[in-house]
Parts: sequence; structure tokens; C-alpha cells
Amino acid sequence: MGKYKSHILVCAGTGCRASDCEGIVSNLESALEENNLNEDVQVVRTGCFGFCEKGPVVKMVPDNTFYVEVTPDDAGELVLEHLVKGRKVERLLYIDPDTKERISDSKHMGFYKKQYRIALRNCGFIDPENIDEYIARDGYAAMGKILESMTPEEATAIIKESGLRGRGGGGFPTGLKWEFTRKAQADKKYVVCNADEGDPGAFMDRSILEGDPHSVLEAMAICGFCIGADTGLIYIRAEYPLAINRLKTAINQAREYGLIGKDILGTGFNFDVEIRLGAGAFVCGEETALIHSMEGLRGEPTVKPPFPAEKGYNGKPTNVNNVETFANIPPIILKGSKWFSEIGTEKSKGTKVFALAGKVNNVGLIEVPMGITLREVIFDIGGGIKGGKKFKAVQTGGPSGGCLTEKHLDIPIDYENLLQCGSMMGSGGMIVMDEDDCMVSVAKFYLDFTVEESCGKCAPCRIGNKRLYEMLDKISLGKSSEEDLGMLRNLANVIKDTSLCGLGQTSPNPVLSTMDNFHEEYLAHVADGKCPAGQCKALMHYIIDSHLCVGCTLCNRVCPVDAISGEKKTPHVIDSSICIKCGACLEKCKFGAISVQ
Amino acid sequence: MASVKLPESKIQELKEVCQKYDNKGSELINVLHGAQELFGYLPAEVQEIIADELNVSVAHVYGVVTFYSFFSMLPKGRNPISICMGTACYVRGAEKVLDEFKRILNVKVGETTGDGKFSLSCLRCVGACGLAPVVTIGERVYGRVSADDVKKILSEYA
Amino acid sequence: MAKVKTLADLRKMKDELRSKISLRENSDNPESMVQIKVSMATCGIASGAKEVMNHLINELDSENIPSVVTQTGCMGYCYAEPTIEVIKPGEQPLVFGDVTLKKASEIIEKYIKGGELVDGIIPDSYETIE
Amino acid sequence: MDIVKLTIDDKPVVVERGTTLLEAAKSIGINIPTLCYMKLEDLNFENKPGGCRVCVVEVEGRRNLAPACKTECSEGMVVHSHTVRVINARRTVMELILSDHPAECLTCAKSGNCDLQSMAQKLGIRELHYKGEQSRYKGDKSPAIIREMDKCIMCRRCETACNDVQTVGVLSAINRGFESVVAPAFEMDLDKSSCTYCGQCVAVCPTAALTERDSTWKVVEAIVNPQKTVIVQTAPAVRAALGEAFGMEPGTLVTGKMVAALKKLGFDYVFDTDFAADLTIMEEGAEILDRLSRHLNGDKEVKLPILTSCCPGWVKFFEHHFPEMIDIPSTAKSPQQMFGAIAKSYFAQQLKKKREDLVVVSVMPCLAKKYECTREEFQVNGDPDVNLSISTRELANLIRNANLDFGKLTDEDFDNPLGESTGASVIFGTTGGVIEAAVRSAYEMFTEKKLEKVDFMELRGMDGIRKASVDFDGLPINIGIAHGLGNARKLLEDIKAGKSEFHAIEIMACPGGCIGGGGQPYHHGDVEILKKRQKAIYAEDAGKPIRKSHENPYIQKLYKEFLGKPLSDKSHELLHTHYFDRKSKIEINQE
Repeated sequence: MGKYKSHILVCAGTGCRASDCEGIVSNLESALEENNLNEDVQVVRTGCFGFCEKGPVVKMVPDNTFYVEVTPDDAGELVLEHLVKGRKVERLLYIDPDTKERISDSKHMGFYKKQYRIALRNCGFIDPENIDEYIARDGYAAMGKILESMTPEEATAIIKESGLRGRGGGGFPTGLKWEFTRKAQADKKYVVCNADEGDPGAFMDRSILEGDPHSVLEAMAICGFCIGADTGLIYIRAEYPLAINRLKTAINQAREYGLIGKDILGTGFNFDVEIRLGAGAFVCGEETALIHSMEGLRGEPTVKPPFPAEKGYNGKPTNVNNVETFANIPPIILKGSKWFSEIGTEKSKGTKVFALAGKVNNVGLIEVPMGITLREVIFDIGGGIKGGKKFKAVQTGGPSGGCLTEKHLDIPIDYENLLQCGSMMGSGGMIVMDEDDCMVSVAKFYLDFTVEESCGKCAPCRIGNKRLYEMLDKISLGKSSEEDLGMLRNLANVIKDTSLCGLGQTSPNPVLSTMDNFHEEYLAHVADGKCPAGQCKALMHYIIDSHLCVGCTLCNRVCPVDAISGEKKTPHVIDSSICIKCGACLEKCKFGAISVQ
Repeated sequence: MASVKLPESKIQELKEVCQKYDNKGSELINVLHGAQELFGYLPAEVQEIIADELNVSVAHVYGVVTFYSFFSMLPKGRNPISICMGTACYVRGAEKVLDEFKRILNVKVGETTGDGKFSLSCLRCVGACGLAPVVTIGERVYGRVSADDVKKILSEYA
Repeated sequence: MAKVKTLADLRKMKDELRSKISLRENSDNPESMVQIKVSMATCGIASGAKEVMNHLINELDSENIPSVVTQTGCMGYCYAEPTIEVIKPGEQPLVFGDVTLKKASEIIEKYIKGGELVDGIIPDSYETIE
Repeated sequence: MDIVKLTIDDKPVVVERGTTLLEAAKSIGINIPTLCYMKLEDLNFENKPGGCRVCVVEVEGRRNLAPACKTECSEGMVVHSHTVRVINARRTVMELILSDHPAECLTCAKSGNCDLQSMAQKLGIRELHYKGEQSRYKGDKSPAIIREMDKCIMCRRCETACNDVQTVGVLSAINRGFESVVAPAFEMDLDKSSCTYCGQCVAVCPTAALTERDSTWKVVEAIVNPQKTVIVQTAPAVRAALGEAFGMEPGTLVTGKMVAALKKLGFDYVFDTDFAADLTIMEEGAEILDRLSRHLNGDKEVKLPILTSCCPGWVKFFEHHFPEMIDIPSTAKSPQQMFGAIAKSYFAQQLKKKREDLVVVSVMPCLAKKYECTREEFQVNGDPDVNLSISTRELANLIRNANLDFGKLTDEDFDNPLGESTGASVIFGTTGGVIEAAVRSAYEMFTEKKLEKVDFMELRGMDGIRKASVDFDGLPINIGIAHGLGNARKLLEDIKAGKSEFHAIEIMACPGGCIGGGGQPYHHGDVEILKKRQKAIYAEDAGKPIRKSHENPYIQKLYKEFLGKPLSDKSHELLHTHYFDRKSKIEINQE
């Protein structure tokens, strides 16, 4: 067999699969066959490229042409034009929103320019279902290196010195965590990979597992060696079928190669990995809840201490890290702690993966060095706000985080800075909001989530969050007073102060941060009965301007509740006591006579 | 107390699922996943058999089933509709889409239409945020859905 | 599949597998290595461009010369097919015409490795197709 | 010993490592308020989910407040238990809990005995700042236990009692978040479940989420009905606890006052369940001896050990969980049912009344007895042998309703013939008592020698499982005792596995036996109260002139006039029962 002269990398992440990347692959393969190129060109399904906004993405190698929004129908043209005739298919190239120029190489795209990929190093680069490609990229070399030449203490020291901190939210130093578990005395220990990514709007871990599952397996084995564990468990959401399948494939391949299992690389080190399915409970991202869930119980957290490092799964010392944390381990071992610790800020080293979403032009998965500013992320990488609207806020940290504003845009992103601004790193969700988003509604959205996901074990979280939600609802209905804002704050603070686990201890953050940063907006709701963003229906009034209305009766006819009355050819009126504020009349009016106040 | 009669062959399969996990109570969640795959949902009788096989109380099994949103005690429709309510989808209008499904199908979230054709549920982030708002029906994924599209989408399943 | 028994095995395996994806790795920064574009339109293919491309890839690989060999469309020198364009890091591109397998080896040996010019350069000003 | 030093409210304290802040504070006289927390020393009951967050304290250097019940002391800790931050947090959390609780204190069954109410009082809650939706659940009225889960505060004590202590496994937390509550599987009613009605969930419930089914008014209606002759029987453990309901020191024996009160309430005859307990010993003792001698004669069919059967919670437990062993327990009915059967036959004859004209009321420390008297096998043509069973708490309410000053009543004696009893029957009220009473009689019947020393100290105590060997004139009889169904389960598993060496085993469903029954005045987590009740029971026994059941003259008379001898046909008809396989079955669709 000759060597492939070209590779076509097709993104096969969940997002692009939803847009039928499988159809693209099969059409590409048949087009190649038709043109007798199937022995020269290899089609590779890779993990997520990150640029989900413009998916499905197809990249041609070696000339690095980056095609966006490809459909299966485009496959024939790609093969014929790009491969046979050597001409780029212009219409599928990315258009720079500023210069309006077509850019063919992803390196020159704003979305990729400021990224630095460590955890995502193999995503969109290798075929995640082929262990050979991982090995070709130094896969399992880090594990081999420590097994051959290091003691667990030495290997742990590298992680400690690198300054790597937990990427799941808390930011606890990873090396220190390993050391605690290593020092715990027990006949059995466990390594657990927390892949129960539950933040709404976050999909970092899923992308890593789909795009580079072996890096997680390798890191877990390294961790096992360091802490003295021979069993790894991956707790993964059942909602991630693709990631589960790729993990299973990866585990089988690694077992066949003997890279996990018994006597790995002839060193006598044993380590094997099993998959445990989550079942849809956000609180299971909390490590004690996760452990209970793996034990077949309700995912209710327990008070720490004892920490899992002392008493975890089945009562044995257990080290829990999240997917992204693990994905950072092999490069750190191979390139050294110094290399890693030179990236990022003083206290937050390395990079962070964010799922950039909301009202930005470029929705997608990005990896940036710590210390980058929110402005760079939102405007340079994210390509600014959709539809030319005004930036209003960015929410980081999901339901545990807060909303940051204009004034925070130039603060370097790291664990401490985000915390100080009233938000948190969280697992990496980053939702951008524009002038149309009402901050009370945003806080309400997150509280709605927390109320549904609270496990119910402790009173402040079970009842307190419900009350927080109800109070926010009252505000959005214009039924609150300024006095209530003080009570809202007290309740939020007490929930933070008294809740049993991280979920409740952080759930008031969306409320507190919006209250701090958008005090005026809250005041407008409670004092003036107005929603400045025009989102809170109850505070809106539809009015017909009698000067502009010609009495065409169109509005009358579309109104679902007969709230509009008036004689033909005379100005109509809306009875606001009946109006349900559906907006149908506004859409229908051809004379601009209807407005919202 | 049984209201649903289970076919014997399925019970045998269910017991095999339990055996696959060594009938260990600590494997309850894996077993429930297997059972739900087998039956499409987890009726009371299935939970009783599992409790018996794993030697845990039925109350415990039920406590676990009701804790996790992935498990359902209601049979799903032939075309299960899931609307992503992740933040990205939410800010891009998922709620309006949901309302439209509710209105047209005349069911609440978690319910199945009378003819068993559709069931409606919400889920948290399928991870296709670039396509927000996202709706899945069975294996199919619909991206950038607006309320106006709902009728058309449903008509595909006529 | 065979088990990987030692770290040395793993390293050996990696070296062997490397070439499978070196294409992708190299494509990330082609400026730092030898870039060769082979004209592969109908006329090129008819005159043996495909074989030349295979040959170039294999030779460069066995010589361990970091390189990117891509195909490109018709360069407009149909009279001199197969044509290839060679860009050495930091140097101006050169186009060679009538590249046979033997010629290809010569280009590698003399121009790419040795820096000597070889016959067959098409000197005219031209535009490559981007 | 590994010790740690810390300061709590500026006071230094030294404790053993592993001590919680709550315990450490208590050791220096600081009582941090708790709500969900409950620990019953010696009874294997410990509930500290850390869920209510009322016990939070401030620990210097910690970001948030720490639950004192769950936080272990560590070296150098500086703790403040009542700063403004702490008090505000406690009050706010309490307000939250109350905001999801029906404010029905005036009419609530638990009013005055409610931990939630007293905590609200203690924290000085006068207003609820956070009102909103309240969780609503379907009500559930079983024959014995009422579940009104709107009042549940998710302390999880019932779950601990039902699962960890009793291993009955009927209750579990279900749902999640605001919707979460404790319930049986599928939220089925208790009477559809394998609930034993032991009532231990009721005994520990801080609110009225779990209470007994109240029958007091039905009792009053019976008393005022001129057509009915109303007979009351009182269980041994009632007299050792009833006084607590009237502010008396736990362990005060109030037998005479109780009898006086019952008479004043208008019962036509005030009898003693103890009489029936003596009868039970006659029948059960005879059964033990029968099985034992057959066993000694090499009969391979005979089942040993024999298990006592006087506890209805225990009976229902083995019917559900060990149906394959339903032929092992004694077939003797419980004293309550023996009493009912005799009252409605022998005593009815004496009164020359039809059984339907008699109403038999029992006063029991127990909730399972309410269920027991509804069992069909204890009815004749739809007329139950025991019509109504009320708990000690309900009797206390009846006495209060009748405006009787209990403490000042003059002692009175039980009526005859069913009011005479021995010391042996009194100790039925505590763990170990039934078997001790049985041994006292069986020894004399078996050896035909007089038993000089009637106190078998080796059978007494509070350990969950106890073992003793009693010398029957050279023949060692191995006795096992378990109280609490979790302990019973262990002994049963041994029997099932063929590992049991016992000849006879006494089992009581409730920790401590009947003194710790689900119908007794609430102990609010103080296990000392149970110990004092136990002491009182043994004191009553020691003070009795007759201490062996078979020496009870009225029992002897009953056999002579009516039953013949133990295990006679008449006895079998009236005093013995049979058991049912209650394991839940799943219908299978045969293909």
C-alpha cells in the first residue's frame, strides 16, 4: 500500500455529527473512489475542531485548507476541485467578518490565532478511534517515561511543580491532591475521572473524550502509578453516547496493546479502566455525590472532610480529577513542569478550555492561555457580538458562576481574578450576552436550573434556592419592592454560607453577581416597574399609536386573546388587562403603529 | 400489585443484565441503564425484579430512579422529542420552541401524547451549541430550530 | 494486535507510525520545511505526475527530509508536464518541468540537499494557483 | 490516646481525635442546637446527614459555616457557636424550613412534642420572611401509621430507622430538590408495602409527618355506647412510660394510677395484658418443650430454634423477608390477641354476653398492634377479637381530655379474673423478658424441679444481640435474644445458613423491646429514658409475689375451667395462629 498523499480531516464531534458529517464522510469516500484517489487520500474522522459555529468543518492536509459549513452535497466538488484540479472551493472558505476576505488557512482565522492548545492538542488532529495515531503523537510516551524512570514521588512532584490546578471548577492544585491520595494508607485505591459535565452550555470534557480519549486513559494510568491505584473509573454522562463509544473503543485498543491492564510495558504496573454511567444529575459533578452515584446510590453529597483522598469510592482513598485536568497531564510529563508553568499567570498555570456560546459570532470550543482577557476571548476569538449588538455581560462558571460586565473585560482570566469579580472559573462555560438580555431573567434561568438540580439533602439549597427563584420571579413580574432586594441578598448569602456542598455554596452567585453588577437593572424592575432589556413580559405594555393606526384590523385578527378592539378604519386599542404580550400584533402591523413600552 | 405484565423472556433478559453486573447492589445504576434500554422505561415491576436480584429494597431502587432525570417510569413515545435547554440554546430561544411543541402536541414536559406517537422532554446541553437551539427526535438532530419550524418538523412524522 | 511489551517497543512503534500523521503535523507549519507542489490536473496525471508525486514522497521520507508534498492544479505548463514547484525554507519558489522519476531524484539530491541548481527550471514569471 | 486541643467560644477544650464539634461543645456545657441530628447510643441509631444546617458554627479560617454535628475537631481550631453571622444563618435556615411546612401547630398531633416547633421557639422565629410554594404530597393512612409528608423536613431519621436499624427497607428519599421527600417505593401506601408497622419511624420523626392512626375518639364512642361492654387491657411496657406524658421522671411506675384513670374514663373492666402474657408463656413454653423433647428424641423433622411470636412487627417482618421460614416461629398468638380471644369467649360466657356486645380495647406501647388486631385470622365473623388498639400516647391524651389530674390519682387494682399477673409477664415489656419468663416456667416443667433463682441476669441488658446458655438440669439450653429488626435479621440469616446453635430465640422488633415501642411517649433522642423504663419493668417484676407464669392462680383456673391444658384443641383454636408468605410477587406474562 502506498502512502496517503493527502488527508481529509472531517470533524466528527457531536455538533458536526448533528449536521450530518457522516454523510460528508461517505460522500467524500465515494467521490474519491470515482476519481481513483482512494489510495492516495485518507478520510479521517477527528474530534471537535472547536469552531462549532461554522460546522461541519473539513480540513485538507497537507495544504491546510479549512472548509466550513460543508454539506454532504459539497463532497463531490471538494474532491474534484480541490484534489483533482488543485483549486480551492472558494465558496466554502471562511469569510473574515471584519475584512470580508476569504481565509483558507485556519491559522489566519481570528478564532484560532490566540488559541494555545494543550488539552485539545489532538482534537481535530487525529482519528480518536485509532490508537496508532495517538501513539504517533507521543501517545503513552509520558506513561512509559514515568514507569521506566521515575518513582511515584518524582512523578507527582512534576505535576505539583507544574502548578496545574483542577479544571473542573474548584481549582485545587492537582499535584497536591495526588499527594494526599498517595499518602493515604489502604490496600486499594482508585483513580476517578469526572466526566459528568453538567453545566448547561459547556462541552469541553465531551470534546476531549470524543477527540482524544487516549490522553485521558494515559493520564489516569499515570495518576494510578503516582497514587498507588490499579483501578480507574470514568464517570460519564449517559447523555454523551458518542464519547462513551469512543472511550470504550479506546479502552479496548489500549488493552489489546497492553498499554492498560496487567504488567504494563513489562514494568509490573497494573492499571485498568472501567466506565460508569451517570444518569442525569448535575450534583454528581460534586465528587462525593459522584462517588455515591458510582456506588449505586442517590447522588447526594456528604460533608467533607473526610475527603475522597482519605475515604472515597467503597471507602477507599480515591483521587477524582476532571477530564480536562487529565488531558493536561501527558504533555506536562513529557515537556516538563517548567514548560507548563511558564504559560499562564502567577497562580494559574497553563491553558483553559472554554465553551464559548451565546450572542457571539463564533460559538465554539477554545483553549486559551490563562491570563488572556475576556475582551480577547469575546472579540478576537469570538468575533464580537452577533448582529452588531452591544456587549452587555459574560457569564462564566455556569450555575456556580456570575455575570461579568464591560468593566471586567480587561482583567486577565485566572482562578483568583474571576473569584474576586464574583464569578468563578467553573468548568469553562462562557456565555456572552447582549443588550437584549435581562439580567434578572438570566439569574432566574440559572436558579431554575439549580432548583431542578438540587439534590434536596440540605435545607438551604433545597428550600432556599426555591425561594430565591420565587423572589426573582416576583421581581420579573414587577411585584417586588426595594426592600425585597435586601432580603434577596441576605438569603443568597446564607445559602452560600450554610449549604452542604459546592452546588449550594455557589448557586447564589448568578444572583449576587447580577445584583452587584447590574444594580440599576434590578432597581428598574422593582422601583420603576420596567425591564430595560425588554425581556420581562409582565413589565411590557403593547400600545397602539392612534396617529399611526389606520384601522386595517389586521392586529385585531391575529390577536389570540381578542385583546384588540376598534372599528374598521378607526384607530384600534389594546386592552392591557387581556393582552398576553405575545407580540403577534407587533409583527403584523404594517404601519409601525404598535410599540412596546 | 402488578399492573403491567412483563413477558417472561424479557424478565430473563433483565436477570441477565443483573448477572452481568454480578447482582451487586453497587451496580444499581448500570443495571437500571441496562433495564431502561431493554424496556424503554422502568415500570414498577422492573424495579421490583431488580431490587430482588440485587438484594436491595425496592424503595431504594425507586429512590435512585427518581433521583436521576435520565430514568423514566413512563413509556416514551415512538418518537421521543428532546429539547435542549442548555444555556446556549436558552439564550437563542429554546423556550419558545418548547412552548410551541407543548402547544401543538398538547402535552407537558415528561408526558407522552395519547396516541403514543410523541413524548416530550427537556435535556441539558447536547453539546451542539453551534446549532442552538437544538431539538432531537429519536436519533435525528434538528439545529437552529425556531418556533415556526415546529409544525413542519412534526409533519415529517405524520 | 500485538502487545506493546516495553517502552522501547512503544518508541519503535511510534517512530514507525509517525509517518502516518507527519503529513498533518508538517502541514501546520510548512514554511519551515521543503514544500513541493505537484501539478496534478488531467495533463499532469496523464504524463505521470502521480508516480512522480509518490516517488517524491517516498524519497524525501527515506532521506528524512522534512517536507510537504501537495498536489495542485494545472500550472499552465502543459508542454512540460509533469511540473513541480519546490519551495525551500526561506527561498524563492522554483518550478521544474518534465519531471521524470529520475529527474525527481536528481532534484532531491542536488537542489534540495545540495543547493545546486538543476536543469529544467521554468524561469518565466508565473503565478501559482493558490 | 490521640487528642486535639481547640477553643469553642473562647473556652479551651481537649477531646479525643474524631470527636465532633457538637460533642466537644457539649462536653464544656455549650449546647449547640440541632434538628436533623439524632443519636441513640447503644441502639445502633445514628442520623447525622448534616442536612438541616441548624447546627452551623463559625470556624476561623473557613470560608463558610460548618455543621457542628458532622465536623470533626482538629488541632488549634477556633470555633464560635453564636456570632451574629451564625445566628442569622440559623434563623434564616429555620425560616426556610418553616416556609415549607404547614403552619398548623394549633391542631397538629405533634404540637407540644414537635422538635421543629421547639426549635423555632428556641431560635425566636416570629416572622417568616421567605414565603413561597409549599411542597405537597399525597396522604397515606395505614391501619397503624399516618404519613402526612407535607410536614416532612427531610431530616432522614425515619429512613435511618427503617433501613439502617430495622433493615425493613420500606422508606427511601425519593425525587430530588424541592420535590424530595421520604416515601415507600412508587409512593405506594404503607399498607401495600412490606412495612412492619414497628413505628420506629414515628418514634424518631421530629414533626407530625409520621404519626400513629389515632383511635381515641372511637374508644370514647364505645364507652358511651350503652349496648357495649367495654373491656380494656394494658400492655406491660405502658405502665413504665405513661407517667412521662404527665411530666413524671422517666422510669416512674404508674400501674395503679393508670388503672384508676382507665376506670374513671369509664371502661367497664380494666384488665391486664400481663394476664395474657402468662397465658402466652403456658402455650409457648409448652411448645418449646414439645419441640425440644422431640428433638432430643431424634426427630429430624422438628424445627429448632423456636422463635417467639408475641411481637406483631416481627411477625410481619419474617412474613415479608423470610417467608421460607414461617414454620419456625412459635404458633402462639401475641398476648394482645390471646387476651382478645379469651375475653370474647371465656369471659363473655361468664358475663353471659354475646361476643359482639363486647368491645375489647388494648393500650399498647406499640403501633403494630393496631395493625395486628385488623388481621383477618384474628376475627370471628368479621368481629375482631381486639376491636381497638391505642398507644400509650393516645391513652395519655384520653386522660388529658377527660381532665383527670393523673399525678394525683389514687392507685387502684386491676379487675379480675383477667387482671391478675405474675412478675414473669411484666418483663414482657423489655428485651429479654419474654424468654426469661419462658425459661422460668419451662425449667420447672422440663426438670420438674423448683427454680430457686428466678433472675436470669445473663438474659438482660441492652446489647442488640445477646446469647446465653441456661442449664436445664444438666442440659444446656442455648438462648438467643435480638431486639431491633436489623439484629433479628442477622440471627435469621444464621438460621437460614444452618449456622444457628440456638434452641430458642426471643425477638422484639423495637430497640429495647416494648419499652422502646413506636407508641410510647417520645424520647427525643434520649436513650437514657429507655434504660430507666427497663429498670422500672424489672423493679415491678421483683416486687411481685408470684414471678412464674404457671403459678398464676387465674391461669390455672382458666385451664381447669375452659382450656384443659396447653396445646389442647381448645388452646389451638383460640390461642394459636398461622403465618403467611407475604413476599411480593410479580405477575409474569407466559408467552
